[in-house]
Amino acid sequence: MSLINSVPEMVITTKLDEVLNWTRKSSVWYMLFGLACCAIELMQTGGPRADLERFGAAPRATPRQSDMMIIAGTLTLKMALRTKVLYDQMPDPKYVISMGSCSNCGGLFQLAYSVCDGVDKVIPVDVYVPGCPPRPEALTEGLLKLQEKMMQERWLVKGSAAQAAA
Amino acid sequence: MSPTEIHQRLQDQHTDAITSFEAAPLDPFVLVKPDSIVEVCRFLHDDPDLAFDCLTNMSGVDFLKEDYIQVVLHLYSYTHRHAIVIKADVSREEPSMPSVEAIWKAANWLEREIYDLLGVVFTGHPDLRRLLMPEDWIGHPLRKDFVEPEEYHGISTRRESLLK
Amino acid sequence: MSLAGYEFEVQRDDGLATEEMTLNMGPQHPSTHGVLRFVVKADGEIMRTALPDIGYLHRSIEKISEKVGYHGFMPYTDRVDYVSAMQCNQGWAMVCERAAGIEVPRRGEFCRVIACELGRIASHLLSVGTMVMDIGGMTPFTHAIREREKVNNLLEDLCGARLTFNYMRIGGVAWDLPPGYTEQVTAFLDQFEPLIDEYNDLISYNKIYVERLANVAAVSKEEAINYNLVGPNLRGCGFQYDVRRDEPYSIYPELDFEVPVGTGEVGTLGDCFDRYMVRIKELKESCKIVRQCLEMIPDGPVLARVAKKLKPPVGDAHVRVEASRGDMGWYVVSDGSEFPYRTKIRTGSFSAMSIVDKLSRGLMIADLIALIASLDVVAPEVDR
Amino acid sequence: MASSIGQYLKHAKDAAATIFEGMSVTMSHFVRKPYTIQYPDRTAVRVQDTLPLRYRGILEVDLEICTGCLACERACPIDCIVIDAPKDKVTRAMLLSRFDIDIAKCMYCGLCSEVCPTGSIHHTTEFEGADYSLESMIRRFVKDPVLAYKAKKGEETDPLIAPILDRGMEFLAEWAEPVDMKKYKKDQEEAAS
Amino acid sequence: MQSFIDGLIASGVFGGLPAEAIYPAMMFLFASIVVFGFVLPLVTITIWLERRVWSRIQSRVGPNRVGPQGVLQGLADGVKNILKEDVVPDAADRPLFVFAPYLLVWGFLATFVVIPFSSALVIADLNVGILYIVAIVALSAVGVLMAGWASNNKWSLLGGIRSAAQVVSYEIPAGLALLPVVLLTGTLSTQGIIQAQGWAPWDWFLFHSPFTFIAAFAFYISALAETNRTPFDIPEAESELVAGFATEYSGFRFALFFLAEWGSLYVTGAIMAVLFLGGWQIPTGWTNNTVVLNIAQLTVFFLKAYFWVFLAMWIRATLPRIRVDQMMSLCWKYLVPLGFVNLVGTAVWMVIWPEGNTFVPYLMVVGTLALLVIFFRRVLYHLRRAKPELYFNPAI
Repeated sequence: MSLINSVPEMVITTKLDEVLNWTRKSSVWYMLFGLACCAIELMQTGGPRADLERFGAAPRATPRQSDMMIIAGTLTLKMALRTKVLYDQMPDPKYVISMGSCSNCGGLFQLAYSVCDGVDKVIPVDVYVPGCPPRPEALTEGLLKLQEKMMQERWLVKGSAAQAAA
Repeated sequence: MSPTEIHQRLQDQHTDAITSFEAAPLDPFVLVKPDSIVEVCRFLHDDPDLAFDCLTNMSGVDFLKEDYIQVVLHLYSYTHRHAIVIKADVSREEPSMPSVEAIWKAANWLEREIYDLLGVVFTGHPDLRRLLMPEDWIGHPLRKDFVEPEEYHGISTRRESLLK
Repeated sequence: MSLAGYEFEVQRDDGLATEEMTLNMGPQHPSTHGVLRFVVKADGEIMRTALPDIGYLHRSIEKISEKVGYHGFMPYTDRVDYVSAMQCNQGWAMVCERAAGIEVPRRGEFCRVIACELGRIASHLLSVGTMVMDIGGMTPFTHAIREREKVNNLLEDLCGARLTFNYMRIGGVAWDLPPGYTEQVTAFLDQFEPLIDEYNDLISYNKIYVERLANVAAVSKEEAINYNLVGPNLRGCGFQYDVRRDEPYSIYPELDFEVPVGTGEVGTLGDCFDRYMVRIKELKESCKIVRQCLEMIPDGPVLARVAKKLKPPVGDAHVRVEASRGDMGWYVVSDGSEFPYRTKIRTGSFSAMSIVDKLSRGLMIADLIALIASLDVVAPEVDR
Repeated sequence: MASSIGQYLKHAKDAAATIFEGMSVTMSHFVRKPYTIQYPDRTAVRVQDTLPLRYRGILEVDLEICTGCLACERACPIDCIVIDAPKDKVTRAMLLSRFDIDIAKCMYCGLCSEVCPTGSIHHTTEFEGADYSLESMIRRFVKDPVLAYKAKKGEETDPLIAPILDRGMEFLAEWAEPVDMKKYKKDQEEAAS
Repeated sequence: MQSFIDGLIASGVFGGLPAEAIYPAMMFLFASIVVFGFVLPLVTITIWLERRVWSRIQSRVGPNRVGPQGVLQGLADGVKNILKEDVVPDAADRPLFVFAPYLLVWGFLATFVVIPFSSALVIADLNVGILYIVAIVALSAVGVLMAGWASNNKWSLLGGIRSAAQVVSYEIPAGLALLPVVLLTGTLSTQGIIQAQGWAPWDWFLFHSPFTFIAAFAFYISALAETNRTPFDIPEAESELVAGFATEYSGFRFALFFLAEWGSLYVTGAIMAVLFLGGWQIPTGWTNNTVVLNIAQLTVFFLKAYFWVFLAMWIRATLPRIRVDQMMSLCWKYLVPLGFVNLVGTAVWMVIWPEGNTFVPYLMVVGTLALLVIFFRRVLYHLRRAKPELYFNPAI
């Protein structure tokens, strides 16, 4: 990116940014990573009712090819360490949707001894989706929110690339 | 066979092993000395009139005030369609009792779970490791005096409510 | 190999020595149905062992019950087995009712059974769907999910949630059937029953599918009982036992339904295909039960008045419920206070998981997937 | 596997026949309509409007009819509702100064709305609440402290409050009415005899 | 192609440039056009089509937001993948890891050299065309194995090994299934094979005799296996091996895998069209304009190839995955013997009817039509049984 970064800050880079963001947002491949109850709704979101693939979001089995990780369900302490590893395996730019109360903040399992209260303790989260579990449309809305966020990113404009990567 | 009859039959064979029998509760149970649990269970499993071929449930209950851990076995016979509850009390300080894994394979994981969550050591168990909690977890969470650790591998287990 | 942590082994040795390959299947793996991990020792494609490592979804539900009270624990039971939460609701309600001696209105029992059987349809649909997905067919999975969505819609009309119902209360159910529900459910059943046949045409007897499942991981009846396999897994071995029929509870004795068993129609008795087929047949039986219930349902109240702070007498109670994954044991110890002293849930998946190690020896890696899918393991039910 | 030629051919025939059948099923789906609900923009009706009244979506509070009884706060097993309702020392009236619900934490179980005497706190059919931070997901219903509602004897007469109370009662009516089983049985027996 | 350039030179477009300079330059230009102007759009459209076909069968809508009806989906996927971070795992064998995807892409792109899109549009009409394809496709096996090995991931390794076993095994039935056609035409040149057929179905080799009919499907099955398509997608079996040989690949390199997979799918269809469906053959005599003729031929060829591509998509949406040992037994116990039977049968056929039987092709066409009728009757039956349809939400 260093070469492109030397391009002066111009309208054209902003436009180009928009095109790049557009490709990114139109092809959000999410990792097949279900943890608990929300995983069923995640499956159903990929199913005929909500059909996340309309927005170009296809499931991938491996973190290496995914752009987005949907933390669907309760994150236990035992699993939290693995989740971190999986997140690290994803190539940049990567996004995280925290789906449901449990991964937002522990939800109803805050009382538990073995649950990591909130996935944001382990990895950064971009969008939180409420619900226990969120219905497929709610997750779709979460994806749309994430797309909005993606469109606002500036990769080519000086300095912000490093900022966004951080 | 009714629980009373089952107890009678058990009493005839293993008098020393049985501490008491309660017929009044919802699920009548036989309280057994932990050391002789294997012979009692072996008899219950092998005797053709009893034929308890299935261990449906096995749980541990930590009685903090009374200072013992109770291991509860729910037995069921598919052959005769009758059930009985076997209980055994072990001390809280050094909880230990023989394993019934050799009789019912189902006990393998159930015992591991009780070991994991309550710390009861089942002697003679082929593979007594933690089942649910991570290997490096400290303490047995289902004990009544278990204190939740502050953090695990750098992940804090507390979370302040945003409402407070 | 250690089961504790995430290891990264770099295998770069010289020479041509052969060695067993240790594969970590999971915790994130597309076909482990949630977070399970198998430590597979394989010689090429053949497995020596597949040790399950569970607990990645251990959410300490049993401990939480000691903190939230009898009524407050009801939402948590949904999460024990989220795929068929209704039966978990029923299990908890029944064990509390038994411990505290509460009677449920008759209409309430009917509502429960209708909800449970719809839940069973939803659960089995997911089970057979994911099974095909694990074998590699994507379309049958989506078709199953599509029908499941319709059941979810029905349950949503009934109790306002798609997955975590929290429908039942100690003493009955929280919502009566909505107006026009009978017609709605009948319309669904009418269009669903032919689709089971379509599903069979599409995939069940497909040659590739049958070849993948037949003769794989057969369980004998004795072995199944010794390992305490329950529900469809037990019936898949040809042993006709159903808690609903043999230890009847609720209104099941009044209903007329079959208990399908495995027949070994394409291979050995008790193989993966038999377990799969039992579920397909149970779908039809559940439809039958729902139809009967809708016909027989009486008028009246659905919920008995129960103390806000329920305090069952000192003692313990154990009930068994036929959940979608089989006989589910609920055990509650009461110390006379408003909080349960100890709750223990013995689930079907737990014992099903414990047999995986034994069954997996000598199978191929692809068969392990079929085996797990055919046992219909749901991770939170194993870990709770 | 194929021990004889007959069996060998049978395998091939089975494979061809079942694949043929399966392909015909999938082919038939080309002419069936897709089932997808094209949320959010390509639907005739908002998805929210098609959900049943019982649907347990995001919680909402009608402060006009909140009695400040704190039943919901107590019923919640996970403390995701916080209500501050101090009693005004002078007027002896209850003043609602805070009514916060953390929708990120809520488990949408309905235990709170079940115990509400007026249907003030209820689940809506709304499910859209995704946001970029957890702080913004807290719903703060009290802007300025308001007086708690006091149930009147008889009909509600205030034209502002009456429709809201009616709506609340509609929500309440969805819930099953608990009966005293002993009394109910006695009544039944009497009716039978 | 050569005649095309010759024609251009003759028309004097290049002025006085020497022919030795024109040939390589034109070849290079043409190859670039083929890759960037033809293969890339082709692959993106194929991916989009596959996803739509698949969605349709699954009662879904499929990608429809990116561009009109989602046609730009493949483009977005591709550009996004190129922009992703380039990850090479620490434990990977770096040179091999980096090189493997190129090998795979090379393997399928090189086959475009001999595929005749029309009577004039062929890069090189090699006299060993078919042999060349069989040889060059094997490169992809090396690529996959290399990718699997270099990733130093056990899933990848298993995937690579499976793929190697699969491709090596299925080369044999594929080769055997080609032979009847070669036997019939006596040439290995792709243009030669097409010219030996006619535009009408009964002139196609598919319906030449029962043996070629079976050979066509044997070849198709083998080709599916060689391109790792369902039901033979065991090297990348998602539910078993995570993503098989591609597990550790991300970004641009993964996009190359993607490209190769769908590209080779088209190649499969094209070879099927060449060998058994009469390639670009259209009724002659209705036009003398070379350009119009070539475009018509191109269209016909394209449609024929896409029929097989569509069939592969449809099969993928229908069938589950075969197990690795069953895949082997299918190859060695069923397809290889069948291949020999076809070969010998065709030879005998040629001895009996050296000019081809005049009656059998018509019979075969009619038989196929009858089969189609039965098929669509089943489809109707399924449609009727599924009624009445119940939607989630009648209002929507």
